[in-house]
Amino acid sequence: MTTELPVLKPADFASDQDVRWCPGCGDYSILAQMKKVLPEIGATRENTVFISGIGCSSRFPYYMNTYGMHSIHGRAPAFATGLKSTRPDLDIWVITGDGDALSIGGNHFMHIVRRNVDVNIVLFNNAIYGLTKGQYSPTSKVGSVTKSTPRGSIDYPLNPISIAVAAEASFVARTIDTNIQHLVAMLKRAAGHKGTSFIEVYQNCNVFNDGTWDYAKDKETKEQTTLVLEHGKPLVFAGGTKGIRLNGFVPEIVDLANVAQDDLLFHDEKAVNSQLAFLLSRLRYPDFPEPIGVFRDIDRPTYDEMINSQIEDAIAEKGKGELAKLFHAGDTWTVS
Amino acid sequence: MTTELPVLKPADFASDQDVRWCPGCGDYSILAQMKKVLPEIGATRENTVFISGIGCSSRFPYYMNTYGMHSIHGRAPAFATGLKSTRPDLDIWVITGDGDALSIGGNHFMHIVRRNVDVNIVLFNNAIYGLTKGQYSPTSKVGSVTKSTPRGSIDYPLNPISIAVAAEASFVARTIDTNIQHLVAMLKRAAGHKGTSFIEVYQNCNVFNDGTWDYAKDKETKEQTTLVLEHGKPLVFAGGTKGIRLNGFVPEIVDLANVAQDDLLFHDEKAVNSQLAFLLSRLRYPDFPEPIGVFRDIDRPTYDEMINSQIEDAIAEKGKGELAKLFHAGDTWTVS
Amino acid sequence: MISANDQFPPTQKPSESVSGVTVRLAGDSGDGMQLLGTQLTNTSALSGNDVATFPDFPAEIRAPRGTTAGVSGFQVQFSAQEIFTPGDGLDALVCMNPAALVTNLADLKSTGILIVNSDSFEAKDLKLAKLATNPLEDGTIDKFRTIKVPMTSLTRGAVEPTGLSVKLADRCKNFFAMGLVFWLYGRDVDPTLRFIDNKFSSKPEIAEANRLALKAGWHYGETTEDFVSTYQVPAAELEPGTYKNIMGNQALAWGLIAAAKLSGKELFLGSYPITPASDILHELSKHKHFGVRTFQAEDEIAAVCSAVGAAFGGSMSVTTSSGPGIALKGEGMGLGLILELPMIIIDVQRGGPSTGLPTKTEQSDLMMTMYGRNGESPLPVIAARSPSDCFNVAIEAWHVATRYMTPVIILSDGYIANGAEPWRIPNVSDLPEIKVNHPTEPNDGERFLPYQRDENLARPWALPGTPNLMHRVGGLEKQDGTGNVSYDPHNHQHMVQTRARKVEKVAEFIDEAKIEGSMEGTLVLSWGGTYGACHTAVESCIAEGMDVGHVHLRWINPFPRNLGQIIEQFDRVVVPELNTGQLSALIRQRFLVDARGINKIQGKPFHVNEIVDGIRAFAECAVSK
Amino acid sequence: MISANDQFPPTQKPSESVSGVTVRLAGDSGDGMQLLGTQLTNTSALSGNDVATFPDFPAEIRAPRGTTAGVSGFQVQFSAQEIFTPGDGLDALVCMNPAALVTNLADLKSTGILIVNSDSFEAKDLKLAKLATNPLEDGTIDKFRTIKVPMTSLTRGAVEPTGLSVKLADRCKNFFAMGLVFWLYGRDVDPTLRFIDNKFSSKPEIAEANRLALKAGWHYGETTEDFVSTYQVPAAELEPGTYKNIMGNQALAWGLIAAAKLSGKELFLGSYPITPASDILHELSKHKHFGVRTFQAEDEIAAVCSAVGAAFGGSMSVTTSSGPGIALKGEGMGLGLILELPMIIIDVQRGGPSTGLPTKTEQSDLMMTMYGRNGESPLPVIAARSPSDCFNVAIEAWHVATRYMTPVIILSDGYIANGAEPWRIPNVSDLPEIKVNHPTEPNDGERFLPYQRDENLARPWALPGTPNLMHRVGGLEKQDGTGNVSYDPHNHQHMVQTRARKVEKVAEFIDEAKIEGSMEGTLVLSWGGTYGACHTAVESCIAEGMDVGHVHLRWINPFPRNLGQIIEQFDRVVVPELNTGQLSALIRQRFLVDARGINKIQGKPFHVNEIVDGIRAFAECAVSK
Ligand SMILES: Cc1ncc(C[n+]2csc(CCOP(=O)(O)OP(=O)(O)O)c2C)c(N)n1
Ligand SMILES: Cc1ncc(C[n+]2csc(CCOP(=O)(O)OP(=O)(O)O)c2C)c(N)n1
Ligand code: SF4
Ligand code: SF4
Ligand SMILES: [Mg+2]
Ligand SMILES: [Mg+2]
Repeated sequence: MTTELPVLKPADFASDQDVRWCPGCGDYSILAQMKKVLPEIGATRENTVFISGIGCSSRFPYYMNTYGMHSIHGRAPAFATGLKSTRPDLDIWVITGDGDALSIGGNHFMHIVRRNVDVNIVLFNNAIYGLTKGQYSPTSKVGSVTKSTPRGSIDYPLNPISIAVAAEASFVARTIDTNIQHLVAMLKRAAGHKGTSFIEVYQNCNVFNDGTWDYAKDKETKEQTTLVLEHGKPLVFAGGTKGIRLNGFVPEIVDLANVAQDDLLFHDEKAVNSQLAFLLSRLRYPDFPEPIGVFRDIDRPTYDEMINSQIEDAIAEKGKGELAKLFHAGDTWTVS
Repeated sequence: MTTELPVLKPADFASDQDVRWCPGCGDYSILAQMKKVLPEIGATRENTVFISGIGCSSRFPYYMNTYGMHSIHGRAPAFATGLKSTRPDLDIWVITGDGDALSIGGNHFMHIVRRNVDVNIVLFNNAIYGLTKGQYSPTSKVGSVTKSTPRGSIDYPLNPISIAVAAEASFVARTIDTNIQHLVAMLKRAAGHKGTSFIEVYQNCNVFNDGTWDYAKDKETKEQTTLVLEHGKPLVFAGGTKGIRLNGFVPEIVDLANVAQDDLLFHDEKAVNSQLAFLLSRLRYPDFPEPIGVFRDIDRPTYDEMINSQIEDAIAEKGKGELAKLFHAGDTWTVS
Repeated sequence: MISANDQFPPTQKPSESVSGVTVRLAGDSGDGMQLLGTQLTNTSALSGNDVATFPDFPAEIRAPRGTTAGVSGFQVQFSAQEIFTPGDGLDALVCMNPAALVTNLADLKSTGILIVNSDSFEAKDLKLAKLATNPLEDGTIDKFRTIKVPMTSLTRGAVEPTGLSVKLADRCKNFFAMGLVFWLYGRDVDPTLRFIDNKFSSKPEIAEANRLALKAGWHYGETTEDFVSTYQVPAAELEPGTYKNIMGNQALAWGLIAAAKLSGKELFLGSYPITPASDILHELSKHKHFGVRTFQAEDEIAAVCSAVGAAFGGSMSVTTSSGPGIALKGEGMGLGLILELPMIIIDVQRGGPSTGLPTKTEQSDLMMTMYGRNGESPLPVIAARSPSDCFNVAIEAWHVATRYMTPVIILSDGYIANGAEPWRIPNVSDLPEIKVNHPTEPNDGERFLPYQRDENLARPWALPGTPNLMHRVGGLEKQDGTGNVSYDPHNHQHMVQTRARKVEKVAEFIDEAKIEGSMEGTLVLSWGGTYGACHTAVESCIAEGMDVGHVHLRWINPFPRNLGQIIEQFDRVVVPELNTGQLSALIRQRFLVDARGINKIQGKPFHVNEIVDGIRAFAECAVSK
Repeated sequence: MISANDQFPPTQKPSESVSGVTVRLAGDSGDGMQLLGTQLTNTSALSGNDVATFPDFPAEIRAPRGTTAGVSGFQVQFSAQEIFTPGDGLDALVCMNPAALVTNLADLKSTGILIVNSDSFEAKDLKLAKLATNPLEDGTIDKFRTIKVPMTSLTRGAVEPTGLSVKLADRCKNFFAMGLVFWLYGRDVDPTLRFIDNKFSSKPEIAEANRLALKAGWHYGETTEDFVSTYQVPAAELEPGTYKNIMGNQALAWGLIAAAKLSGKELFLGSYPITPASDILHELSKHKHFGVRTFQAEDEIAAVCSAVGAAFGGSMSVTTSSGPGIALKGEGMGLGLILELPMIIIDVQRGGPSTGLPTKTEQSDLMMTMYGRNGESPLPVIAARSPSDCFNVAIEAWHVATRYMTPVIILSDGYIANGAEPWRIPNVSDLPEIKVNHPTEPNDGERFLPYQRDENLARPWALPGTPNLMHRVGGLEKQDGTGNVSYDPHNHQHMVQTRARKVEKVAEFIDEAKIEGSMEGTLVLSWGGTYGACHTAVESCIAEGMDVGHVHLRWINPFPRNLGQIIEQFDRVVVPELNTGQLSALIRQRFLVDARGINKIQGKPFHVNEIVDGIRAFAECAVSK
């Protein structure tokens, strides 16, 4: 007999805590969409856990009426790995920022991705350290003038999607805080994927790095500067007037007035080899439109699945462990 | 007037310390080639610094009669960044292992590479933790039975070259401990490159992981299992009988009896885009021959160059800093 | 530019002379209270007062508007006497909204003035502050002299000529409040006018609006009948010299720059941002023309390790952080220690444990800096006692680091870091020279012994690039002299003891402890940022006729060489600390004296009277024994 | 299989009965000394002796052959009495090469037997050991009864029938030595024959060669005239029960598995390999059928954090490391502390600071485990006193962790970790039940308060997946009760004090300290792996007629509740430690007693006589005051 589950609403996922982001921060939209998505995918509050690091973005768990952990800077993937390995029944979301995930947390990020632990990672990329009031981050452009780089930053930025793909990610996507429908779609896709799902969200920090993503968000420019990926479809943008073609090994923008759609590069999320996803990650503004959508979505056994099946196999082979048997195995002697 | 420099010999680069690797360890060959290469490229003992982390491989600096630092586990890139930023005159080599560089040190590795600090990193990849007596490493194959994984490892391995490429590396190469000529050539190329040079060396740990790279080392198999990269040349192996061609976006092995060399994929170390280097990094045994040689060698300003030119620019603009001027700038008042 | 004389006429009202005033400005995080406070501080300092400040703000960038969690405060004491704290009870409290009022009112003296922005006590404001009734009407404020000023509407009116939107106009409120406060204390507006010109040079209409608001506030004071008089705080009799108002983190940064110059070194900072230490990174990054290289590392571990690398190369190396970051640096510091390389590690302490209270002050990292490394890992530790003292501490730490070839830890805290006080600018020629030698020749015949020691037990700082001095260093135990890896049992014991003795020897170099006040009776032993409060408390106890002496420690490891003797001289020892008793523990273990703590762990500095009460209770209870 | 009776006939020579023997086997790292030692230990234990071992090997996997750096040693004491250490002076020393001889000879008693492989004292061997003259001929060994055995050639001869190559034949030398030693002490060869069968089951020719070598060694003893008699060590009178020989790391692993079972939990280990802690990871990874999940993390930080994550989910979480790794875990441990989640952190100490002496033992991480975290971060700390005690310590630590909802630190060290002793196998039904509750209902009407406390100040361990108990935890200071983020000053003070009180309350649960020996006079206060040496030393002092009592601490934080009282009862306190005085410091600060240290920092355990001498000196000098 199954009990009828009460139908949850977005508001049911709101905790009683005041949201403490700056007015106008892009984080609000992501929070709102998350609250919308969870009931739609049938998530329950009790089986959902949000784990974050430290940063403005990482305050997220406090605002969700689920289980949550606001952990320490950069380490959320490690907490999530421990939790998921022991509690595969839980739906775990990791919330992180560009500094949290790629600066101090770069290694944990890489390792959770390669292990394919079944959690969903949402990286709020605002190309700045928000919470510490405006230093450049690993995704800030060279030359960024920030509190710690008055003469401009000199570190070449990391490309989060490239890193995730190189770290053997099974699911990689990109979306934008204000592109609500797309954001919702990506969150749902991530939730549906088995294994580590990684979503980069372009998020505006209107206080310390206002407008970094304007090119990709503004009504007037976004058609030219972004390209919506669709599985099995050619890479087309600018309202269907332009496309991306491979010239030998080098991508180039072509005018669809002159080139047939069939000659374009076709997207394949499911490609076993990761080079297509990697190539797509290299399309960057202003030279190319930046792809949004799912770069890669493949099947690979998950870490939590495997760690647990080793337990089952061991029990099947040896029987459930018994202390007395363990203690008395091997050489013993008796004193009476 | 220039003074004639004494001509140094390999033995001049040997320190007075006993080498303490296991007999038969692949590390010996790398040490020997390094001692050979340094005098040949005109390096001096006093301007050369070896910095390592912890591991069997990381004992390397003790054996070189240069300046050296055997630092802590995984952090060698950070020490090197501090040193090179302040002492661009020095030639710095970072010596590391697969555990040191990709497990505990993965983040520092990624960040030194993206910053393009002008040092040469040599990663001794033996796909095992040697010094701690045989646990699996981030480059160990899934299913590796080691001290810590009696039922086989379940972590999908990292591909060091893919990671370096994704981390925006300007120089990436691969070679093999016993392929002496090739190893020498790669060390020289790395030394010559301005910016971070990364070399992965397949190194045999004959005690805990003997034979992992045999396929790439054995006389009988290596022609089939490795492919020597040459800039501007097509990807050919098996004694010139086979090649790699792109089928759409997917590489495939072709028989040169049926396919013309011109139809093969051509190598271009200098490609500005990194997708070719990435694609090459994905060619793995047993499906493909594994490329050895230089995957990528491009020009990009180095971190040390830029940090120092900001100093020069600031001095040019403001004059050399004077304490009295600093102290008295802005609002002051005088009590008499 | 407006001429101040025309537009800000001196008051016609009677003016009362007072020896000192403590003011707190409190409002929403977005209300610009920090800016207002800084201007008031600078202006007061420029007029010759001694000043001390205490900014206090939430951990969020901008906590929800109008809530008690979002209140940002700035307290300043300016005085005609030498002062050591930002004051306890408030003479004046300016509140921009109800949340500010309810969270701050408790600190207002019964004789104090309360100034509120009466426009912001609407129903919606009360709701945001979670108040059921209006504190302006429900009796809350009855016992205070309250002046209700409709600042929002008056500001809107004042800036109307600029045509600014209401939203932007409302942002000028803090300048209105500033005008009023400046008028009340007869402060000079010139520096603020200059500040406005500078800050808003690219937005002339905003500059104009702020000037108008400032003027409106000033005139409001002069006009309203609520104020019957203004207050004048005469200049303090500070030591002759040229002064500058300075904040702790800035003083630390400047001290580091100075130490580098004095030792003929270039400065390298490896750091990762963290509150409240980030401003040292920010400040240093502005001074590249001093040869300062700042490296924003990927994390704190890389930060400390990069500093060790730069130290190996011969730079003056520094790494800065706060508690959580210092916890991460332990392993790297241990390497610096065994390599015996000079460098500086700065911990600007904040409330702990874990992420704790990032924007609040505390002294709870002392034990971690003493012991937070594996193995026997002694390092010298020095703590700054005030914002301006940070300058000296940086120089002294570097002096010790190079003389003894060791990393040195500097402790500061959030209170000192963000607090400000007048700093007597030193003559550069009076600053100590810091001699640093780098060998150029082998020191043992043909051989170079990297761990051969001098009379300070320091090893030679031989730099890569020097011919014939090639050597290898590392984290494994090393043979004394050669520096080669050594597993020899007796060598290990010798090296552990040598590293410990080296730190002890620092006591030969540093100043003896000095007693202020009584030479017997109760000894108040303090360290770090509580200096001002302890000093003031002891003065006040002495004024009450109690036998109280005060020793303030700058060096905590090693202790000053005469400390044991001093402790013996007193009947009892009391240690005020913003932790549960960490220095107490060190004093107890070293001197076997029953040191008692006055402990506060509230993320806030001491009030003077908390210490006075503690001393009194302790002295009395001891007497009644 | 060879029947032992036929092939290893009992000796015809006279047999001397002795109460105990200390033997050290020393050779090159490649010579198989650890294996030989382990066999001798197990066999002795099986024959009813009490045993204690001390393996000692270089940090390199295989240091250069024949050098002093490459010497690997294994010491075992087996006895007819209860013993607590692997012995001080050696009754017998077996040396496989010159390097082993020169590095070990100093420990041989003047009455001891020296057995050397005389084949390995050729010129080339002396050169590898950097010896100018042959110690067998230059007088070095003159004062010892030396038996020179050409082991290499005898082994080659013995294994010839198998047709093994010389290289492989030479590898059987250790079995030859084993045969000789077994003969000398009349040990049973059966277990070793079983071991050979098992270990070399896939290489029958190697198995056969080893059997032959073993036999040859045995017969050599019986035949050569160098030995006039054998020695017999009768069975010890151990407490009745079934015993097993156990090493510290194994006992710790089994204790953890047992604790998990006793609390109805599954075990999660997050760890990163490091000497000498790795074997706990290795051991636990073998027991997956107990539901044990082992996660080899990317580093120590991920290891501790994964454990915190698993603890949040309701597992029995553990993280293991040694000094350098524990230094990295400080920040993560701080989070576990403020989240108030139960978990276990194990530090198997090694020589420090920094990378230090990885394969050597030391007790120098005590202060780091007490204080190595930012802010006020008290955690319970328990230390194991012997290999078999590790089992109990694991269970007790988990009991405290769950009862008080706090991470607990376990200290072990390299000496205990690799040392072995007989372990009386407990009846599973005698082990304590560890009750763990997880709430299923709100605890405050409709609300769930994650930080509501019980009588132990423990908060409820509510698990994700439980409806209606959703809550968020984090590293910012939290309001007591609700667990919401709170910057309230008084709440912070309350929480800091509550976390401290919780650790203090553990003293209510743990055993009182027990005094062994005298109830007055000199108190020897020890902790951790020095138990055996201290116990034996105190016994010996008492035998000498001195007034000495002994308290060995397992819990160091908190101290047992009667410790202060005990200390008062004695005239003086002496604290033997393998560090510069870390427990001393804690005792001094807490009890204001002039505790003096007996300190050894040589990477080696105490010799009993070092402690006896220390106690004597201290007691006498105190008397002469
Ligand atoms: C160990 C440690 N180091 C540093 C900090 C300070 N810190 C907090 S958040 C942050 C960076 C935040 O940037 P990001 O992850 O991009 O998040 P955002 O605030 O932009 O959302 C830093 C450096 C910390 N809390 N802990
Ligand atoms: C902080 C810290 N953690 C762990 C260790 C132990 N440790 C030393 S080397 C090593 C791994 C070595 O593997 P790798 O880098 O592949 O080097 P290899 O020995 O194989 O050359 C580990 C885990 C350590 N020394 N320090
Ligand atoms: S600082 Fe930026 S990222 Fe942080 S809350 Fe404000 S707008 Fe958002
Ligand atoms: S353990 Fe392996 S890697 Fe280490 S020295 Fe021996 S053979 Fe080389
Ligand atoms: Mg960010
Ligand atoms: Mg390795």
